[in-house]
Amino acid sequence: MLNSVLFLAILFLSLLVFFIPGKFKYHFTLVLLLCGVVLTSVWSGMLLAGDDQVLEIPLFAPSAGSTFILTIDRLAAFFIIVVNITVLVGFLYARGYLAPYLKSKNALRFSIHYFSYLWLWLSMLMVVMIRDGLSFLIVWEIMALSSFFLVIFDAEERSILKTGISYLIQMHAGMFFILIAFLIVEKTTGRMSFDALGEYFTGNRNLPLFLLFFTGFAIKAGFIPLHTWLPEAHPAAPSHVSGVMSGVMIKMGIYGILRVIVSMQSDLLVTGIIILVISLISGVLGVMMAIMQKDLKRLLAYSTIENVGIIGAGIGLGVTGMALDSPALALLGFSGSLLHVLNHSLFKSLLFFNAGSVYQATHTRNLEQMGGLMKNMPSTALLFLAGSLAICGLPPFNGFISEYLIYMGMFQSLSGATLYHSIVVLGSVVGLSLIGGLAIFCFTRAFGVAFLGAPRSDKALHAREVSAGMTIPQYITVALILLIGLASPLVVKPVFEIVTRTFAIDDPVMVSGAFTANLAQISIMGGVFVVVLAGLLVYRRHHLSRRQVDTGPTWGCGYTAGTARQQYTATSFAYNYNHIAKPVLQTAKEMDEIKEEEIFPRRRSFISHSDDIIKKALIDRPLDWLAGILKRIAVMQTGQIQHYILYAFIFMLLVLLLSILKII
Amino acid sequence: MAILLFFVISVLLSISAVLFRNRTVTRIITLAFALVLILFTVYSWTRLNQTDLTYFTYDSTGVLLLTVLAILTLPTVYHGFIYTSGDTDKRYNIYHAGLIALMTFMAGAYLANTMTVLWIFVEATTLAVAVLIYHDRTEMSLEATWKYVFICSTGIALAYLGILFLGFIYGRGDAPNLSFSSFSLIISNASPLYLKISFIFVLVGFSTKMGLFPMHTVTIDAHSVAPPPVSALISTTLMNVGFLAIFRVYKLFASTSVLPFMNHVLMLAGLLSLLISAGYMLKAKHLKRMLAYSSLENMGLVAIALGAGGAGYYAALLLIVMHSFAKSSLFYQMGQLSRVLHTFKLDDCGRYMKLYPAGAMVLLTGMICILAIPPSGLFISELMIFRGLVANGQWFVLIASVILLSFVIYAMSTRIMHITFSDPRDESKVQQPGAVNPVETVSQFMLLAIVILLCFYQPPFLVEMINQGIAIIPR
Amino acid sequence: MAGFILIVIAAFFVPGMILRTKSIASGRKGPGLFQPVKDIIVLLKKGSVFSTTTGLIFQIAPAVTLATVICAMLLLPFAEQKALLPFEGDFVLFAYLLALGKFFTIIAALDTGSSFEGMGASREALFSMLVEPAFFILLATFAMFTGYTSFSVIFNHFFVTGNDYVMIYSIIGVYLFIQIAMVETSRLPVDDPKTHLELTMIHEVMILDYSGFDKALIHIGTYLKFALYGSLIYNLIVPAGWNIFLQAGLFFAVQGFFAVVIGLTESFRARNKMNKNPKFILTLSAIAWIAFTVILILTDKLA
Amino acid sequence: MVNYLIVLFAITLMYFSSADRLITYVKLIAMQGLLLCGIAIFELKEVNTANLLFIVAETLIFKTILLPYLLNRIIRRSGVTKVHRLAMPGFYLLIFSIFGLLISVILANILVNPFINTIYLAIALFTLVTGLLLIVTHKLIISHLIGFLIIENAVFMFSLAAGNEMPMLINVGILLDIFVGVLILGFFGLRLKPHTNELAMLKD
Repeated sequence: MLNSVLFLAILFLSLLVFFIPGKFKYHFTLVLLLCGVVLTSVWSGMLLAGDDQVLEIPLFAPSAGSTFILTIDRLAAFFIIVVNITVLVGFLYARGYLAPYLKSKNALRFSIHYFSYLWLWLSMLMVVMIRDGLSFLIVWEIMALSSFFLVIFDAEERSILKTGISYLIQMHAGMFFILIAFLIVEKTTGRMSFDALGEYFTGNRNLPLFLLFFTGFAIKAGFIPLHTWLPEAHPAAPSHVSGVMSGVMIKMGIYGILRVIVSMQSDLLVTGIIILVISLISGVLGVMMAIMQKDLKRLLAYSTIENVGIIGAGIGLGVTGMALDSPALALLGFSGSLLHVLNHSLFKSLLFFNAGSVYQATHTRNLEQMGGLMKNMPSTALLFLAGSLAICGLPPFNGFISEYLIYMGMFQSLSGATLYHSIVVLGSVVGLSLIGGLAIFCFTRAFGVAFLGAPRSDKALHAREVSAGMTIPQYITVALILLIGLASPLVVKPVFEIVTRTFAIDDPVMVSGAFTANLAQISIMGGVFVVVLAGLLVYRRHHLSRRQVDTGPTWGCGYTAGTARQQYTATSFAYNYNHIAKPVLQTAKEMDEIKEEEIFPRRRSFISHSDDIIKKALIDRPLDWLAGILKRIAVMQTGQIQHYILYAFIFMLLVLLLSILKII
Repeated sequence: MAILLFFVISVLLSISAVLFRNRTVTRIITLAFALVLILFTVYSWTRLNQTDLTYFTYDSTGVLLLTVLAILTLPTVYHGFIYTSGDTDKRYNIYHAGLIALMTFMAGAYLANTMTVLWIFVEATTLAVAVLIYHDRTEMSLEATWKYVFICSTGIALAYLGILFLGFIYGRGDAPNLSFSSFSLIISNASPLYLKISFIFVLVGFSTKMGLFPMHTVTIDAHSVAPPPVSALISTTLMNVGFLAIFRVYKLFASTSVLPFMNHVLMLAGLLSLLISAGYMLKAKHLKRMLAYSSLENMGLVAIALGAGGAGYYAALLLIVMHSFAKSSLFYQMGQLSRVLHTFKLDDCGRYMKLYPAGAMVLLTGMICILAIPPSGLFISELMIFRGLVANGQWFVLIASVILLSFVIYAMSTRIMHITFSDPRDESKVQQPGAVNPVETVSQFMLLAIVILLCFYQPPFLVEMINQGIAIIPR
Repeated sequence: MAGFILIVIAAFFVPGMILRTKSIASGRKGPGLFQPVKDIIVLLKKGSVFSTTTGLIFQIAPAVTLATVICAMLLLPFAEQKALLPFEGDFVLFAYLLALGKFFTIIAALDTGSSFEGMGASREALFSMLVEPAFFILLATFAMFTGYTSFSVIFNHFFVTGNDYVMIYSIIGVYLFIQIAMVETSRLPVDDPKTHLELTMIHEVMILDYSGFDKALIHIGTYLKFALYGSLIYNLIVPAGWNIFLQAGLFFAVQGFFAVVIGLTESFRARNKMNKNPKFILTLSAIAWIAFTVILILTDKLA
Repeated sequence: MVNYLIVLFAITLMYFSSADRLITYVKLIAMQGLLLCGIAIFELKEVNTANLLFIVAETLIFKTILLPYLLNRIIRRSGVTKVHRLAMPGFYLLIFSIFGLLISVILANILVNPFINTIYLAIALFTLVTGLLLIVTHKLIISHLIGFLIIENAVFMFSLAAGNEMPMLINVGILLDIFVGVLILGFFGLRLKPHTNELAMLKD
């Protein structure tokens, strides 16, 4: 009772944001956010610690006929925690990030922004807590809507507005898939709820309905080829927002997929394979496109797609494991993906915040104009480095742990696997390892070009370190990242617990136990690594202190007049790669050739940008086509009365005709 | 008897509004009428399902729509006062006389329990609204008025034919004056062919009023020139009149074998309406016309809802009610917008968020509501429509409408967002923005609040009323 | 423990042997066996010069790289003796540790802001990305073949699977390991440490700006890597469970053999054209895939 | 006797399609009014006299005298005599109306029903079709107005077709004349220019 009252209080208090005087809006929102975070975290903490399956909190008295009942199970609890962490950190970061806008935008804009932020968070919480279909769809849409208003914070720019709207439309389209899937469930079972899924799945074929749900959720999660909104929306949004969106909002799609899988009964193998294949494609293509990007945030957006691919691969393996009832595979696959959900929410939000800081310092997102930022903004650079190491899954950071679990799922299931099974698994091994390699390529490029070397433009040259208010939240995130990386068993044990409880895997204690042991070993290794490294560095310092150390220009192979423009650029770094990747990626070049009769060629410009083929083929072309048709249809309002009468005439004739033809 | 009293009083008020050449008097008269109407509505709630004056029945659907009208009365009057404040006394009085007449006739149309009486009232509303559309006395308004009256009269003639056929189906000459309830007793042994023809004529005829394809064209024009408060009425309560006429006939025939036929025709009309509205929204250049097309789209949805059957019936009535609130508040907002920006041309509008924040909020919220994006109540009815379609396996209609709706959402949100946030496309035409008091938006916010509230919680009495209205329709 | 020590010892002479083989093959007398070690000592004595463009990353990179290699060594077993930190799936960690090292080498090269080093970095990144799958397929195949996922256990059970065709597989494995080792330690045919034109270098050009202590660290790391791969190869060839001293002897024999092979390849083979390299490296993955199918046959799954 | 009148009525309709002078239209309208009046007298013997008188008076005064007179005024004022602005050659209009007759006869045949007089029905349908055709094929507002008048006559015919059974309906149908009144007044009150089709500003 108290719980629901408190939650409702937060829901309604959020409206006050509009009426709080300008300079207290932020604090008010922060307080509200904190209260909510504490409340919900306590709920999920209680559940995870306790032994009961679910915690039910009806928002209104049932007599009111309302279906808003918060049902927290272990899965939900996990996601609640993930959401809370990132949202809170993101809002702490927002203070500094929004500071420059305080002058240019009126108070209402900020009210809208904070309000939407609160509601994005609340709706995400409710998405994971609500089981009833109708209520779920409502909060699901509220989530899309609020994030839309967050994305268009800078709405004065038409391009941003355009992006935001196309984002909204795609979210809405995705919602329709889920809606229809629910309605089909209701048609057979009479109930429109996640709880009714099991009943439906026992009776009917599972795959078609699952695919409906999957499509709907995959649009949110950003699986290729449904990712098209993602690389547009993330760069457009303010950085704390893109951090939250990419960190946790897309995970709601993952949540939905898991929620559906929980109650699936048959068709598991084929489902698993489908998910696996789509995920690997997303992973590889996502990172391949990421490498080609010059816009830092767009690069991060594509790498989000890659990570969603990894998460999906974990899920796919888990489902396959359920199908082949090999508990090891199921457990490790699901745990790996869940853990990666957490990890990605941490380091991706970190990276986006970081990109925001860079943007604030340099007023550009274009890698080619950065360079040498580490000199002026060292802590930002270090944070970005940490983030990229983590996202590449390198030890001793957290990314490694989740990828390790997924790998192990594959390897464990290999021994004594059937032919097809082993082929699938090995295929995914190849995919994962390729993703790993590409990720390293991508982030060495990003970090190296942005932060290292010599400044490539004045913007970069005059960049200044951002305020502590913006770096401290990032340090918090890094601390969490390292915690998971170095003390993985602490985190993985509960995750195992969640997975075994949620997916009713008859807990192979040997597996989970053994793996906590392995992870302990990894932690030790991490410790060793840190110690060795520290030792080396200390000795080095000591050593150099006794030798003469002098500085000079970079070795130019005899050429002494080197300038910053001669450095390897982001484009040239990916040049060879681009050659290999041509078939899948497409880099458009805009240049005009020098004519023959041109004796003194004038100044020329050369622009190259990589376009998303899938987006072109799947969204742009069909939509233009359809819109064209619709516009051509809309020519009836001629202003001539006789035509207006004619329509009625024709309509009647049409009906006559159809009824004669027995069509209606 | 009460209804007779109501009519007499209203007509007297309306006449006196013309006679007295004094603004304040007119104002008082109008407010008095609003009071009378609201009192009458309350009274009608007390006498549910009872017949009055033999030709009128306080049946649930009628009373529901009457209530909607009553709720919209005060805002309409309020915004009317503001809008007409600049006019000469003559026009001022004529405007309000027309307004009173229009509302009275609409009330009559809602409660009429006989086809012919309903028809007469519909005719009357056309005349009343013509006066209001012509209020601005411009070339445009002249044209719009002429077209409106002409097409409506044609439509009404057609509808009358439909009623005649209703008469033919059964020898009794007084068939059409039988109340719907008693008619439903003899409907069963009617020849389907006649029923079909009659339905077609009624549908096409009243589609002028309901703003549904094929005769939607003139309402669009009327919207674009009428004073904003009047447009609000045209696209909500007046459309409800048309809907009610069609709905009553539909309900009457539903028990016979022509039900599938009617469903198909309705779905056809609905889909075509969606198609056209989507197409026009993609090329809309005029804000009020765009809103008019959005009404067309919603009426199309209503038609589809009726056609879908099952949960669709409930959805249709719910949609009608909530659309009335959302759309009217948007149209009221148009009044302030025109005073701030001095234009409805989309290219010249912009920066509304800066110039008039409160209005911009109305615009945004209203947009969300009208586009049936949660937390808008329209989403519920949309979902129920889909439920009905899925239940009857109408996959084609389902997919088509989903696609078209997405286009509508795209077109409308793009335009409204640009008005709200970005700068006008050609700064040259921009005039000095006027100042408007934010308080004027309060009523609009209230209406929108109702819509949003209905998304989370539909009060039992509403559900009860709607269910009574659709009780006799076979599922 | 033994494995660790042996690797360190081997690291002392393996690079020397390579040099020696090359010089002999090209008819020169060549430097002594321990010349590389002496070079390192010289480097350690020297002071250092740092480019003004560079920063923290450039300075810590060599240490990080070396640290990763050292940690990787802890994962390798010798004979029945388990590694120091054995656990299921340690080879995943192995691969990722080396990747971590590479990550830092690359960004360190970018830190200098020199076009040459950038070029080298780009190539290095590309090639190491392409070589990853080969390694993983190979080890996945081991895992499937033996049913274990830890170096120590895999190699102990490699020959006791009681499968007659084991030799075929171990040969393919050895071949692949040698090739991977060549790529990872940037030798021919992918890269040529002795080329004198920056434009054709990969690894060498990345460390152009290093001097003194840091350069020494880098060299140590490279040498250890040789020994690392050598011991991997050794574990593939020699069944566990023989006499320990015999094992030790064989170990050095194998390391020597490995060194000689590298030396000979480098003397008698031209390096690839730079844009041929990706294809070449991808071929390794292809071969690894073949190995996988072979295993499918051997374990009678492809019936 | 009645049938002759009806046939005459049908002929006037045909004439509509072929005529191209507005004044002719007006005459035809008057003619139709007269005919309807006659038909009403013959048809509605049984209904009570008061009602009959009302109907007759209405048709005679309103349809036959008043409307034509007003139309005449309008045409005079605008000085347009010929229907130049056809959306399509009158020739086709004629063909269409022939088909219209055909179809309406067939429809009437389908709709045959003990309670209504088939001939009336056929002609009524034909009238309706002609009216719609006139509106659809002409561009002048005044022609639209005349088209509407024809439709209205069609309605009247329909109500007659139901015969004595429902005088009530006839009375109601007469209400349509109010609209005609309004439309006509539109010309004077709103100063519409009947010879133009310039009323096409409101369009997308």
